[in-house]
Amino acid sequence: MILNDIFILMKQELMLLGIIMILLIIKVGKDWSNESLLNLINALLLINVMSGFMMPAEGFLFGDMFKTNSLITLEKNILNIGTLIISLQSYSWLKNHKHLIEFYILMLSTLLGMFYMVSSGNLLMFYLGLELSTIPLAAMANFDLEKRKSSEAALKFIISSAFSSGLLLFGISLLYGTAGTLSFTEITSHLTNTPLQIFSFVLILAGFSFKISVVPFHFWTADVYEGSPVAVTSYLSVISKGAVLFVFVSVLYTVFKPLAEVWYNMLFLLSVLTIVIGNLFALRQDNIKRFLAFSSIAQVGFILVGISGSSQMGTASVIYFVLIYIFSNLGAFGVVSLVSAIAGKENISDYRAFYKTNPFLSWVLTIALFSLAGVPPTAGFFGKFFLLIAGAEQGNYILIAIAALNMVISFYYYLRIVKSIFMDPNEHPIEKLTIPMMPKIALFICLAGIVVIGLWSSIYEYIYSLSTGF
Amino acid sequence: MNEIPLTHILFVSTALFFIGMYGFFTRRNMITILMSIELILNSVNINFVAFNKYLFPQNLDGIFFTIFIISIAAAEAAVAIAIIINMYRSLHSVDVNETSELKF
Amino acid sequence: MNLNLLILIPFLTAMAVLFCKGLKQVRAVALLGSGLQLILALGLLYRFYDERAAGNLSQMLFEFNYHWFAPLNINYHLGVDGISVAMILLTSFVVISGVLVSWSMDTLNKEFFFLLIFLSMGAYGFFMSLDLFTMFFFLEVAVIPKFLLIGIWGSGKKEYSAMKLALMLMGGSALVFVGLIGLYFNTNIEGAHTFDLLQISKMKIPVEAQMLFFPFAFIGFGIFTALFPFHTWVPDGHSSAPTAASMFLAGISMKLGGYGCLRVATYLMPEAAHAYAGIIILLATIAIIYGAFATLMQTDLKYINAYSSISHCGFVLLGIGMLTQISITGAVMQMVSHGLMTALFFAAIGMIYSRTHTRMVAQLGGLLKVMPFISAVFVIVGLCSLGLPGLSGFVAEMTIFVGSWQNPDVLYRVATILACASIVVTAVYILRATGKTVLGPITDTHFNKLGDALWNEKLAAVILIVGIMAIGILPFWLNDLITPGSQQIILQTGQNIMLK
Amino acid sequence: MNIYSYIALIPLLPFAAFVLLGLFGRKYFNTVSGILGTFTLGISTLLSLATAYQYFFVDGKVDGVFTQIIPLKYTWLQFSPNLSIDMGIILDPLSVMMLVVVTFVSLMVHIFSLGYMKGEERFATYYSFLSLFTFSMLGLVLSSNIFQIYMFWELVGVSSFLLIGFYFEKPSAVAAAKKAFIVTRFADLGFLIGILILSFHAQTLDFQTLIARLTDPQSSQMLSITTASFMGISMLTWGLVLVFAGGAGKSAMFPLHIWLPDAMEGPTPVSALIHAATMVVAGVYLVGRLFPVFVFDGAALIIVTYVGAFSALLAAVIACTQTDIKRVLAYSTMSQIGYMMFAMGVSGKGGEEGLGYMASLFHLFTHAFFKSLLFLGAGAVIHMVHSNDMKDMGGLRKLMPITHITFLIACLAIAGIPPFAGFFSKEEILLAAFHSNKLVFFVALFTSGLTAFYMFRLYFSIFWSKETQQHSEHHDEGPLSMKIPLIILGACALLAGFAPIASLVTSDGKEIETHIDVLFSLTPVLLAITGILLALSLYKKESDKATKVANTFGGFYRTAYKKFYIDELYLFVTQKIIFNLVGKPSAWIDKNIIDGMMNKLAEGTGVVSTQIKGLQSGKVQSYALYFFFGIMGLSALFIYLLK
Amino acid sequence: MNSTSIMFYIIAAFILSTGILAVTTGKIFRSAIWLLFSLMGIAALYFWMQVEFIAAVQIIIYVGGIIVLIIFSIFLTQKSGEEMPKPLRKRTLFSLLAVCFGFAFTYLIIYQYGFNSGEAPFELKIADIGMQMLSTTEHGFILPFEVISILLLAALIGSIVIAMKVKTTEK
Repeated sequence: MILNDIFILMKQELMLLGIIMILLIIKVGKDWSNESLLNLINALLLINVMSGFMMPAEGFLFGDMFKTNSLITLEKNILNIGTLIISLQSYSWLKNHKHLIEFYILMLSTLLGMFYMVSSGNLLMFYLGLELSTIPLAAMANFDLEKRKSSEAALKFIISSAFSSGLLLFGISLLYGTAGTLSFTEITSHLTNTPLQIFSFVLILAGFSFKISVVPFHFWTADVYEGSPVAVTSYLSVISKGAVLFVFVSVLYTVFKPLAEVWYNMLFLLSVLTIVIGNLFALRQDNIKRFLAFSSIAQVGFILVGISGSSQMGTASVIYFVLIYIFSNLGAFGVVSLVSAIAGKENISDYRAFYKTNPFLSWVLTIALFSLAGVPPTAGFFGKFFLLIAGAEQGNYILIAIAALNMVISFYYYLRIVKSIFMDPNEHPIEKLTIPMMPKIALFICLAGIVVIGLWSSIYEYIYSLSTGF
Repeated sequence: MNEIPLTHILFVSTALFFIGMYGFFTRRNMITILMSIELILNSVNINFVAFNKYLFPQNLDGIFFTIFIISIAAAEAAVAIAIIINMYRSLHSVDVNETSELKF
Repeated sequence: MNLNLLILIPFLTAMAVLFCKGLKQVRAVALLGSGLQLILALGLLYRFYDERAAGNLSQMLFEFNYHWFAPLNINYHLGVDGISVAMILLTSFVVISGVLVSWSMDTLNKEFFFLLIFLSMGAYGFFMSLDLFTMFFFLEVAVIPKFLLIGIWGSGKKEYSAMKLALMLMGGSALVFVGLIGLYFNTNIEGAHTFDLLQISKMKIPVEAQMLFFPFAFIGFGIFTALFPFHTWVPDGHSSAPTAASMFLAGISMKLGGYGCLRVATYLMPEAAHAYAGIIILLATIAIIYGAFATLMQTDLKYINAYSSISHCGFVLLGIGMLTQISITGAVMQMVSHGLMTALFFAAIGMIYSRTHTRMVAQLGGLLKVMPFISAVFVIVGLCSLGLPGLSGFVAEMTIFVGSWQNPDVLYRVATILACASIVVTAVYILRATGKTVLGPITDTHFNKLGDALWNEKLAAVILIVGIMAIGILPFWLNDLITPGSQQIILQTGQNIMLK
Repeated sequence: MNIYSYIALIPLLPFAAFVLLGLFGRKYFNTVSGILGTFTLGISTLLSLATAYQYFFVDGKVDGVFTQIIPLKYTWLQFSPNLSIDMGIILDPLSVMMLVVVTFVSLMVHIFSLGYMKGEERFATYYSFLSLFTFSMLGLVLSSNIFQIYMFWELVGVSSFLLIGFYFEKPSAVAAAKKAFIVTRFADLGFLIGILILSFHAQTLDFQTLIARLTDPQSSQMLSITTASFMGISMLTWGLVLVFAGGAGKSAMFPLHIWLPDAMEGPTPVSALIHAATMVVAGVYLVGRLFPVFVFDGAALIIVTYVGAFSALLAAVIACTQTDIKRVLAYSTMSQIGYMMFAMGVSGKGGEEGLGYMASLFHLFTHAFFKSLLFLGAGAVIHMVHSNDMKDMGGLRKLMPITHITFLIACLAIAGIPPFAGFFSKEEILLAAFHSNKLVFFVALFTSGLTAFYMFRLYFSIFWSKETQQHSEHHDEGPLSMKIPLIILGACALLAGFAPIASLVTSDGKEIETHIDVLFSLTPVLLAITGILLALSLYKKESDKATKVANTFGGFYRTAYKKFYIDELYLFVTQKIIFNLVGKPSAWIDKNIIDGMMNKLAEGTGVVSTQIKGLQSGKVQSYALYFFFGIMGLSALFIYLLK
Repeated sequence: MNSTSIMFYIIAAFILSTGILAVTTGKIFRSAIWLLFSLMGIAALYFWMQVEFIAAVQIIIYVGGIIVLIIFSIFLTQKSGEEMPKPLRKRTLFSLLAVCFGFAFTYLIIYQYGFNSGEAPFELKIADIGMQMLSTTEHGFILPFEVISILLLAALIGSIVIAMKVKTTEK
């Protein structure tokens, strides 16, 4: 009976495990060419995505270690889709990579970690999921083995995340000491506004904040994003962040509900800081990955605004925004990854006059940036709008005003890139790139996502119907 | 045994935690930074065990958490050391201050 | 009449442009599309009168309501009253002449026309929206294309101008956004909030909330319509933009702001509008006078028109701030009039520039001799700008003046007098520009070789002149169109200072 | 609709001509466009004569009083239920008289131009502008609505602009056109505000209603406008004075007269039409139109009186010193209009009291003929001599006999020598002034002497002075088309004084008795003759007597020659004060302060961004430290501070 | 104060002093050894708390595994006995301040919380640990156990890939 449950409730995790096993077997077995491997893997990932939508179920497993419901399933599906897109986009980079299989094994195990984290019903599983989704990522960050920057990024990542997980653990241990349990549902009833619990909450919040790069816990982000291979950067910035955000929302809204007043104010403070600092740093970046890192920090600030709304709309808007953010950011990263892999250029100044040589890629990048900036009719507009509406629900219009004005700064730097692409002259523009099939598919998926998710309201309504409020 | 208050044990763990933190902040050698992290994790372990033993003896949550932390520490150390070694190959140094090519 | 067509046609045209090959196809499609828009807009006018004549007195006609984002009560809600119809007409006139003026756009023509038409879609949508969300959506749709239009096809310090324009307008829309959100959360329909304009207008927004959010909404929209001191995007933006973009910018996009100030800020927050009227009028008067004097000092034709736009748009704000039915009618008329006029002005400047390759007044001279048509257009538009009877500017300005005078407050009177005084300054700078550029001796011998307007340019100018004259000579149709709308707004504000 | 509906055609025919000639004339029928324009205007003239006959002698009078008839009225712009601009036609003695004057003089000018402008490349354009002007002027005089009059007022201004600047390649012409437009525009500002004031209180824009309401001391409107005051002056006065300011601008009254002399840059027939006979008297017409209201407000009338009288004197003095013949004529125009103005000012309402009103319009009527004749004559002279300066002229009487004779008639008329037209009208004016304001009367008397002097100075300088004439090659006076108008107008200048204006155009529509008081009229006539004799002695022969006389006046002469430095004053105010103290600072503030603020804001953000880049030092331990600070800060804040 | 409490304070002093030495010693090898002592002290603490299983795990994994790993890596990257670069003075100062403040703050909060010891006796049987480890019911830890195995697998693969580079670079 339990086995049956496991198969039904854990099907997404089991799918991933299966793929990891297949890859292991292939690795141990005979050599495949990279192309065929990539085809196989992408096919498997596609199956994985599709299977995620089948047979939705709801329930707990192993006590409170694992829970699932339609919202969690949806979140996992979102992550699955993102992973598939990243995998498609990384085609050019992975095609010549010697450790292709290992890369996928690591990536899928981090994804698995995220799934467990999203499904976790207690702090232990949450912590393990978090670590499972972090430690292999550090290794992945080093996958440009020849590049010093890559290992520097990996080093910074592992050291910072070890530090942050140390603090997180300390917080968890204190929470355990005051509540006597690791189970989310039981912790809630033990929470009072004692200083120690607030302190432990801050530590846990810092752990989350680290992963989603909230200022001042964000410093690793830019360095790691810049040094890592583009595939890893995009994975870090959308999938890893998205997963933690999902957990963050549900943990805040359910587990730490008694501390709502405290964390509401904290989120206010942090979101303002995050938006402002993210924007200010993004203003003057030249490396496009580093730039996207800071822009994604600012985006997280907006998400925090949405979270601070602490309502059903808050949850829905955050999930919705993450979905949009995945498509928009991956649209941008898709182009960046192609240019990086084929032309080896990663600076914004290299993108000058990009439109002359690569109109299609330019449009994709532009639309993706517009979506990130929140320009209609792209989905980003809807995402941001709803986040801010959710944030305003508490009546904190100062926060909304600050956020809205910061959107203007963010426009500046997004438009700066658009300006480079379209307007600046360049003697040596990036040459005309031939886009392989898979990245092309990925770009089209992103474009479709950017356009459709916003305008087609059913998606939001579906997410909303699954979300729970405060 | 009961005459040792729990807070004394927590004093040890907290102190150890901050000692580790101090090491983390000041050490310039990557490996010693790693060592500091081990100290931090150990202090957490002490916490878990102490809490479990003295406050919530019904379940073994704390004990298990400790076990898992220890294993994760191992995994983390393994990956970190691999990265450090890789880093060392290109940098020929394990001074963390020299790994600041990525900045601003 | 399905209002969706007015969004669909531009959209389809824009898409079709993307799939065209070569300038000839592109512009043919663009012209076809914009022609269709014009026909639709005229048809809308006809149908509107028809409905009204048939006794349909509902506030908005041809409503279309689709439940868009149900959880947030966001609707895709379209509908028009006279004011919207007037603005739609304006848009369609400017669009088709903008397309015609860009007839021989040689670089990246596909993208150019795509953006132009896309922008027009935003404008149409904005003017028809009856849901604040939809409105905001279309407002922003209309912003970003301008950035690209100026940045790519512009001249001078185009990147700077494009960026400045985009940022300031985005800043404006950010303020608008805060205002909208504030409105939204102060509505209450059985516990839910709404963005629906008509529903909000029927309920009472708490006065404190109005006082808080009115400035956001008004300044936000005000930035679009060059509210002092947030007007600085206007000169740079207009002067750097390519001709058609300048036309769109001044002709359509500045009107988005005025329309928003009226429809959103004033209509939905009437008490606050009354409370802030003094400040609005102060700023508007400063804009009028100061814009006019600043224009005096300009040496570049586009800057002249840009600064004069600041001054002229000040009239719009003045009319709104005065809060009398006549002045609001006048404000809307001024929007339409200024839209047509400034578009024509930019078209004329563009034509001159494309031939002489200079826009500096000092370098031009005696163009009447070599290009009589363009010069005549230039003179006509100049005269319209300084408010010659028979052209639209006169009608609009006079309506505003008469309306403003109905507000018996002495300070408002002073503002009105100052505003009236600006027409003298307007005369000065217009005549300076005209006198130097069109009249006088020819300053450069190579001007003698230049040709007059081509058929497309002529057609573009004629279309706009027809619009200007249709208002200037026969203003009653426009007046009848707008008045019920402005009446509605005044009724909303509760204090009808209209003469009994 | 009634029998007067056809009156709409009178202005619309020239309008049609304007459109036709303006759009197609130059391309398709440049040479015949003059004929076309003249022909359409001829029809208009006939129609207006018919109207005059119909109105004055058939059915204008009801119970012995001329009534206002509004044959046509269409709502043009409905501001509010009771405030609307209507396009209508008003028929009363004033407008009918003006109708005749305008069409007639315009027709003469049209005919004259056929010859004068022959060969001009933009012949059709010229005629289309003339037609536009005629249309506007006719619209102006027929307006039944105060806003309508304002509209045509502006149109008249712009057509004047177009015509003055007709020779657009001449910078001076363009400058003059600009000046004329801007100065009158400035005056129109007053007019506009006046309209706003009057219409606000009267709650109507319609002349009939407005006058009815504002002349009824019991009406609530009257009450509201007289009780409301600004700076201690009642709104009625404000409104009227401001309206008069508009009129003063168009009529070149001091201090808004500076545009008129410069406006002589336009083709001479244009000067004859616009700047002598029609447009410049619009101010008088306007005061006449609102006269019933003016009468109710003494203060406004006093201003009208003194402005008129002063302008008359000032212009006469300046005219004595000018050498450009057209400028002399321009100043004389100004002077004569000053007469009309103060005549209005000294008038009362009804009966004998209303003599000034009648006299003013009488003078308007006669002045139109002799002044346009003078201009056309001057035009003929200029046509021949190709110069405006009287120093280049002299002894032309033999070469151009017709011109000479007609010019002499006109000069006698303006000097007020009986039985020429000017005598009668001027006489009435002096009489009216004598009865109500002695100061003005003496000013007027003195001015009339001056008038005779400078006119004959002009006459002698042109036609006598030097006996030999060498610089003209063609000895032809010009084509027939130029001679005919001169002759016709000469006849009019001779006979117009006998027109029964007194019985037709009066302030209350009732006939008033006029009689020539020989004793009274002796003084001005003698004065005029003195002036003529003085001119004769100084200018009949070429001599340096005139310069000697001028030298005795010394500084005063120079000041008068420099037009009392009023132009320079204006230039100073506009260029130095407005441009330098308002315009330039505005532009500077805009560029540096307001725009600078925006730029600084952006720059500041950039600077902050650079300043804080050190946070992201690339050192992972610093990051951890910040991390730790963050935690500590947050916990300290929320545990202790925000409790 | 009885012998167990004295024992505790001795262990505590040992842990902390070796810990401080581990993070301050100038020579890296010594630092590792001090860390080793500290970890062993912690193991002793576990023994003192009568959680022998954890003590054993501590010794096996930390002392037997991680420290060895660290020492290997020290040998790979450094000559033993070599002085490490001195920490930056400014950073030291700040860190010291931060850490002292942090410690005071944290401990104050912990102290103020006033933990009370539970009543139920605590008995740790290794069999229980084994049972729970593989139990699928409430308080069963089989899922974390599986997850950690994947984590270790992934860490292993990751480390290998990164460390395997030797060949390629030396070619």
